[in-house]
Amino acid sequence: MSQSLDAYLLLACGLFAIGTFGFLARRNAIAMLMSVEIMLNAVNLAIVAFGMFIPALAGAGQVIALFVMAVAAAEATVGLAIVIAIYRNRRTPLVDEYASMRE
Amino acid sequence: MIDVSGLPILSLIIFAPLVGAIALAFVPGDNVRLVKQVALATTLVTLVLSLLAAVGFGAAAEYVLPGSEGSSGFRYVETVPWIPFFGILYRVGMDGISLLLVVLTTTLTTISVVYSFGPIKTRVKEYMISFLVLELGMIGVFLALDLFLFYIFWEIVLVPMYLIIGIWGGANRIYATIKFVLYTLVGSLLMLVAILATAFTFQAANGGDWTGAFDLLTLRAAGGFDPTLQLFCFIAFFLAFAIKVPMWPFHTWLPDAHVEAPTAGSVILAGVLLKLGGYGFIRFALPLYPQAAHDLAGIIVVLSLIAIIYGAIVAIVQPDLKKLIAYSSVSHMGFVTLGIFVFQEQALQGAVLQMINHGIITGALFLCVGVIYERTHDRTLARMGGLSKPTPVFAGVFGFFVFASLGLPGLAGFVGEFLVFVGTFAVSPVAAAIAAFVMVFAGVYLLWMFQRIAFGPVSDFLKGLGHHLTDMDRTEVLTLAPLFALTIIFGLYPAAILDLIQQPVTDLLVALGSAPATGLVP
Amino acid sequence: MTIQEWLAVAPFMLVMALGMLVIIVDLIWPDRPSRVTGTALVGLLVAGAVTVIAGPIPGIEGQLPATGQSVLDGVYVRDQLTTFLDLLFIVITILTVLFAPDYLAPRGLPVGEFTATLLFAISGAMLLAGGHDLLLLFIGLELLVLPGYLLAGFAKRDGLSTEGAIKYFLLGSFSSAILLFGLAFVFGFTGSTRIDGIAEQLQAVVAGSATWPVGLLMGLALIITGGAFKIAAVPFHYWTPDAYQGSPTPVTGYLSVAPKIAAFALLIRLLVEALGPMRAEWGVLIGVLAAVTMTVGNLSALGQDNIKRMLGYSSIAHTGYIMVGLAVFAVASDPSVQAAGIQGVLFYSVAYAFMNLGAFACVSALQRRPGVTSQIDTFAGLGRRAPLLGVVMTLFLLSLVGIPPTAGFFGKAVIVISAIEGGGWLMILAVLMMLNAAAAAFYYLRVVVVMYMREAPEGARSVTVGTLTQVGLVIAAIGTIAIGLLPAVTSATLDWTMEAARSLFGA
Amino acid sequence: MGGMSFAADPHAGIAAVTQAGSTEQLLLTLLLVLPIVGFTLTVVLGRRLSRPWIIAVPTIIVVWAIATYLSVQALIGDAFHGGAIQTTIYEWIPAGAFSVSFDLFFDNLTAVMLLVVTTIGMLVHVYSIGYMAHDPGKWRFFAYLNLFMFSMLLLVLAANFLLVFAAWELVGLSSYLLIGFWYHKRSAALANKKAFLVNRVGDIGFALGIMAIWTTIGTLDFVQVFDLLPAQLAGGHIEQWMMVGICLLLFCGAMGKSAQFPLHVWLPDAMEGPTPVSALIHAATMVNAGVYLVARSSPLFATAPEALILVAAVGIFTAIFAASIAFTQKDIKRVLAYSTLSQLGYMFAALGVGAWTAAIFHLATHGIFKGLLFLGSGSVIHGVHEEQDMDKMGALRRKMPITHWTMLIGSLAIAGIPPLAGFFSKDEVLGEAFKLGFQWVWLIGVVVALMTAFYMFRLMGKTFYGESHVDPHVEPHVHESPPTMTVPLIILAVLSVVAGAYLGLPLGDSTIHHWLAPVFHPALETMGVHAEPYQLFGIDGALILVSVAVATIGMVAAWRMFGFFRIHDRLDTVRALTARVPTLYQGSFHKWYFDELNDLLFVRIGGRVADAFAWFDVHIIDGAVNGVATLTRRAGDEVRQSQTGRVQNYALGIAGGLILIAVILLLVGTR
Repeated sequence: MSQSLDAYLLLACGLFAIGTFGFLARRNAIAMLMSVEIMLNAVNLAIVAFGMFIPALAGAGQVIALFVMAVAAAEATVGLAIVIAIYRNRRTPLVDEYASMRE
Repeated sequence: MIDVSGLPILSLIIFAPLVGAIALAFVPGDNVRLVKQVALATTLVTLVLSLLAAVGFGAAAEYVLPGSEGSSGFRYVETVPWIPFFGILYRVGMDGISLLLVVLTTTLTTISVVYSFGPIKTRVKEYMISFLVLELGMIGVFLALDLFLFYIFWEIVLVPMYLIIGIWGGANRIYATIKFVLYTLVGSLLMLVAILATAFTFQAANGGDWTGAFDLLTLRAAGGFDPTLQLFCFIAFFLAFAIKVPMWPFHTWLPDAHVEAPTAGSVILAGVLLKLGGYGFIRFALPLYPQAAHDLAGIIVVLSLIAIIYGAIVAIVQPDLKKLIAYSSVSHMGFVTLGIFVFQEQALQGAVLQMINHGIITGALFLCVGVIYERTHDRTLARMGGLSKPTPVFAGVFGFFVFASLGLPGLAGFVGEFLVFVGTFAVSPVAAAIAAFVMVFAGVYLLWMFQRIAFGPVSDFLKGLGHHLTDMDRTEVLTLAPLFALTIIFGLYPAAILDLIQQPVTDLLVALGSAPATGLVP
Repeated sequence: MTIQEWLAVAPFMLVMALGMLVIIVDLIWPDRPSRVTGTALVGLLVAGAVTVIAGPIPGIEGQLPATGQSVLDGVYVRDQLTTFLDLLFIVITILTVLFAPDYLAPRGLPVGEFTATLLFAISGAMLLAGGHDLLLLFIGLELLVLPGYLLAGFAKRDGLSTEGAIKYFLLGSFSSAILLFGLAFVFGFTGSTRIDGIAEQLQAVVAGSATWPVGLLMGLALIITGGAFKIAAVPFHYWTPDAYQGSPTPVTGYLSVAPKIAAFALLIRLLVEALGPMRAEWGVLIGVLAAVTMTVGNLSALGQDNIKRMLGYSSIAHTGYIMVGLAVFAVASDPSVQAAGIQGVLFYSVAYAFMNLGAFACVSALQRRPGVTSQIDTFAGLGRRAPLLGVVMTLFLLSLVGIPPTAGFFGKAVIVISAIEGGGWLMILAVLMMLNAAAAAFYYLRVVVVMYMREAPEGARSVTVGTLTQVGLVIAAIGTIAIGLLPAVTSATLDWTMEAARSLFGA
Repeated sequence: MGGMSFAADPHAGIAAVTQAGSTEQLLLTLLLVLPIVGFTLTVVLGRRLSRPWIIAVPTIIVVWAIATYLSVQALIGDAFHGGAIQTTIYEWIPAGAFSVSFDLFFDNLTAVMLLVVTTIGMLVHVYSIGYMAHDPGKWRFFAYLNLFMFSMLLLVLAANFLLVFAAWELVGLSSYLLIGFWYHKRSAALANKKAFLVNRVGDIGFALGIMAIWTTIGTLDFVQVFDLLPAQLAGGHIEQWMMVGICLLLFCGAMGKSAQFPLHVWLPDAMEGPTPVSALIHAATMVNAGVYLVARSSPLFATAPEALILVAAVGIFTAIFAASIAFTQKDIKRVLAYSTLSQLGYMFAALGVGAWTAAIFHLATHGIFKGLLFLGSGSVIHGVHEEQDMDKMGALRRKMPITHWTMLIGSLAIAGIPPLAGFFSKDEVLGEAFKLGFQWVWLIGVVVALMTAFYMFRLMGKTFYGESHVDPHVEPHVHESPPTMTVPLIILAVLSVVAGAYLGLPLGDSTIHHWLAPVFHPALETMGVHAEPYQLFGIDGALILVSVAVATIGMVAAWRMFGFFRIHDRLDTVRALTARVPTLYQGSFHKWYFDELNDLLFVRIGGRVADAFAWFDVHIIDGAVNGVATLTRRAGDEVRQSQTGRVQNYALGIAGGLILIAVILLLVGTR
């Protein structure tokens, strides 16, 4: 079981689903950002798994994973900056209170 | 006689207003006098150019489409490739029908501009620019021989009219103008789809070559589109034109637009804009999709009959002068569509005649309403009465146009209407009999209107105006005089029009496969 | 690397370097924002010139072959499409750079940072335009959107700006993750990261008439979702009105144009080029999405009183129109018709860039004085208060309606004609598009109504438009008119977009 | 045909049409040009003229002279050999196969009509100088009169149906303008509208008839139509029912213009116009246009006997119906108006039975004596200061002797007392009806003759005899009218005396028969009517005796009731009599409630219907349009509600969309 690609993919899907669920369920901006990180890690897991099981992709998978980590870090930086900015304005990290623009 | 054959006369007619509009843009807006002069000069130049085209029309050579046999029936044709990618041409040309409508347009625009000198007091410059752009669009529609070009002019007309009603209109102008634009757009955008579909069909049949795909003459010569395509395209064209005419039940924008538009706007709206629809049928929808036209003619004839009778009946109970005339337009324009869709020579000639004459007469009626409105700032019939006494000249002129609208023989309205009747009777006596009842209904609303305005004791409301209730001033007489003269001339000598439209009408009937009906006596 | 290869990557590298240069200039002369703007404009013009010199552009003898130039083992490609999009992005940036200072300076927002961020973002867009590798596309995308989040929240003391930014950011990164997951699936199931490699693999599947692996379909679904978010297609559009309303107005203008067009470029590279063989699967989906998107966008805009939100909804509707072109590609079987669909996408993008940027620039010009709201009522009497601004705004609005002879009209015409060429249910899409356009006229014309048919409120101050904004408005207006009115420009644009579209098919 | 004999001239009839010579052409054209020029000049200059009639009246005198010259040439000088002349002015409507020329046509029927129209027209013009002397708007009056003369002359000169229709409408316009001459009176404004509209109802038929003629026969030219018709009928190109239809449609037009039941309602109201107008237009000329039309179309009607029966029935019914109303009216002009209706009914009855000549004969004599009566009544009204109610008159014969005597002659003439004009023509109508087999027409006609004599002498009695009921304030000022008014009266009175004898003698072979024989010959041929010898001491004599007898009875009865040559009238007797038949009296007095019926049908119910249409337009059609707009906006507002401002909801949208897309793709892609 542990030797099959499908297992890793299922795990990645599960992680991704958890991340998605976290994103949908949490109200705290930081927690949502963390959920997105989980999703990105799920993707990374899948990419690395592909690299492991498909010989042609061995190198590419690992490189891509590294890039994704870098992007995730950049994303977190930008995100935290924005969160801080809005926290200064609104004094709350709860996103469902950021609803002054709506119909 | 000036020879115009060497000039790109049609382009001059089309773009003269544009030049004027651009020039106006550089005139300081507070120099109202100069603004008026430039606007008037532009419309006059355009009028003169169109008259030159008319004078030289007989002598001008008819255009022969390369690779086809026989004349196209159009003169002064100018062709410039425009968007080669889709084979779109700048092609303009003139036949008898478009000649008449162009001259009608230039005449009415000039009159409208002159008339507007008094009533329009705010943003005169923008107003005049709008009018000139409007003129450009209208003339373009009547002269374009390329479907794409036609569509562009068709839409250009929309914008200035939108502004004219919306900026210089009455109290409820915004509702009216948006309704006007949206209604028209629904039809015209679908027409665009049909135009593109037609062109593409031609292109596909032509091995992917777009050359001539939008060219009316080429398409007409190629002919024979697939019946399904014809049906859908015709319906799209029909919607666009039926809304413009307007045919029942697409007419409800018209009363609103008329009521809110400034007088000159109403004149152009009734005088020219409504004709765009009828013209579109004759020039584009019928020659391109004859099969579909035949298939749907029955329904359209019924709709026309409804429009004729229904418009007249609804007009009877309108309390507002402009609304009343608007509904009368619905009724009168019903004759145009009826005449077109019985596919009969006399009826078709009558329809064209009716377009011209309705333009003149209804334009004049709206000018008359403007005369009243300028003095009373009211159009409610119930408040009028007895104007014959304080303003006899006005009452006389108004009465003249009322009877012209009523179809009095000897005046312009009669011949067109009667030809439509005769032609319809030859095809369907029942339809003619139904339509004939409008003779009474039209009498009811027109005479009622005239009685309310001109006869009886002077109403208290009008008495209250005191010395403001003056008879027509010189400008007003000047604007109505040409229409007065044309009403008599076209009434007594309709041959002036009929001779011009004989050829196009015959061509159209041949294209439709309905040979001109001949009486038993040659 | 050969000279040609350097030339191929030069444009986006130049822009990226320009971003850094701007930072340096800003450091040296922190209180002279005009130098920053000047540097950026000059640099962008240079980048544009280099792009033109590099080619390939139809009708202009460039340094690169007309069939395109692959760089770095095919990771990046400079073909007609790349060049076309690069130039479009540069024009968009120039306009944004012109519009921004008049809005930012009165509010005390730093022009230098703004310009640098913008340039970095646009370099991402340019990377997307030529990206021929999944990873590069993803990097480009992130390079595009990350600065975008910052720009959206640029007025960091403004509650609305930051609120829009965080919504945009959270949802954006959520969708990026989704897209990335899709890319991973495609990568895994085709065994390649190269666009052409993937296409070859899939072509083989089609030829073998085997069924698609579930993972590939999952990947497709994820990619469509991620892409649809970036172009703001319904139901992934929710962020748009809020982010548009909150952002500083010049940023809104930028956001409504550049990321959207770049995302379409991404979709062209991914869906059309890479997953083209699967178009039978995604075609109908895109078509339905297009129909829903344009309808929902227009319906939502009808009753909207905030002009930035209104234009936001309208941009959703325009997304729907552009998607029709993609659907045409997917449904048609004749390559020339497929090219016509892509041509529609590109042509509409150009028209949309000019008219939408112009419209937002008018709003921005009106809001030069801080405190002016985005309510449509603020336009009351504008036709009098600022006649020229009124006229150009009317022009942009008419173009957005699609009234000839404007760019917007031709954009619609080109897409409709491609839909007609596609035939079948695409005809229904064309008709629906036209009905939508008619309904849309209502809300665009409402602005005209307010500008010309309502009197200005008591005490309304006159509007002065800054020089840079004026220049930008003139450029946008000329673009909007020229594409519609001048035959040469219309034809050239048609030819160019067609060539760019054909370059995808190796023609 | 009562003993009439005319040589069956092979050249007689429609076939003998020649192009008019240049003199005739000029004269015919002048007949039209002069009045229209007079109209135009009076309109333009009239307000500034001190004597506004200075253009209009001389113009018409010249027209009268020309018309008389031409007619005398044709009728007495036999210049055109009983045939017709035709001349083309220009081509009016050249619409392909539908080509209508502005052609003028002149035959003996035209000549008779011209004589009637121009003579009475000229006299009325002269009379109006006096009658309108004090009206501030008299320039309009004379302008309109000229316009009317133009239209009426065009009507009788027109050579094709469409031109007749054009003139038909133009006389309607003139009538409209003249009825509404005193436009500030609301009643006048209503009356002219009513007149025009009721006429238009008939015109629908006329117009459709013209269309039918063109579509079946292929031309509208009289001569060509009459020429082609027999062959086409015989050849089966035209079915007989079509002819019935065409004739009925044309008759509709005639009914409108000549105010035949049920389109009679406008004529009494038309009395709102100045009295000279009533005399000229609504008694002597325009209302005869319907009779003229049917007579002119005799070759058509001859092929449709079914239509002719209807013509006769409508005519004779109108005759008795109108007479019954004339019994009780109080307004002097209304009595005359109903009398006109009744006499027009006679003419149609004559046409219907095929007595074409008799109809025209009666048209001519009726024109003269009814013109006289109206002008006389105008003189009376003028004399008693614009009072029209006969209850406020009486004993005027001494104060207005000329008016009295001339009106007495007119009354005797209309009553049919020999040897005045009415006797000859009415006798011919009744006699022909009886002899052509329409005994029922004759019987009703005789009753009408009785009634006519009665109500005319009731009118005379109430106006000129008995006690004076004139307003005491007015009484001292009652005077005879000026010579411009009395001279036309005298001339008409003389004509009323001699015209009948001149035209109607010798009995059975009269002048008018000679004149009109060529015109009606083809119709009679078609109908198969042949002349029988006149039996003065047989059937014809008996019929004369009957009609003279009934006329005398009616006259004497009125005479006794309304106090001729007595000081005291017997109004008590009259009241007692009417009280015995209240229903009949009220019915007659209220014109058998036709105005009320029309008001109900067309004003109340019709108004409601129109209101309903307008409601439908606003609420259903426009409501649908606005409804679509509102619905769209509502939908937009609903759609926008999903924009909650909450990130979670937005994310849910994305996730939901993703799942939907994934499911669809998996379902579609793996099938």
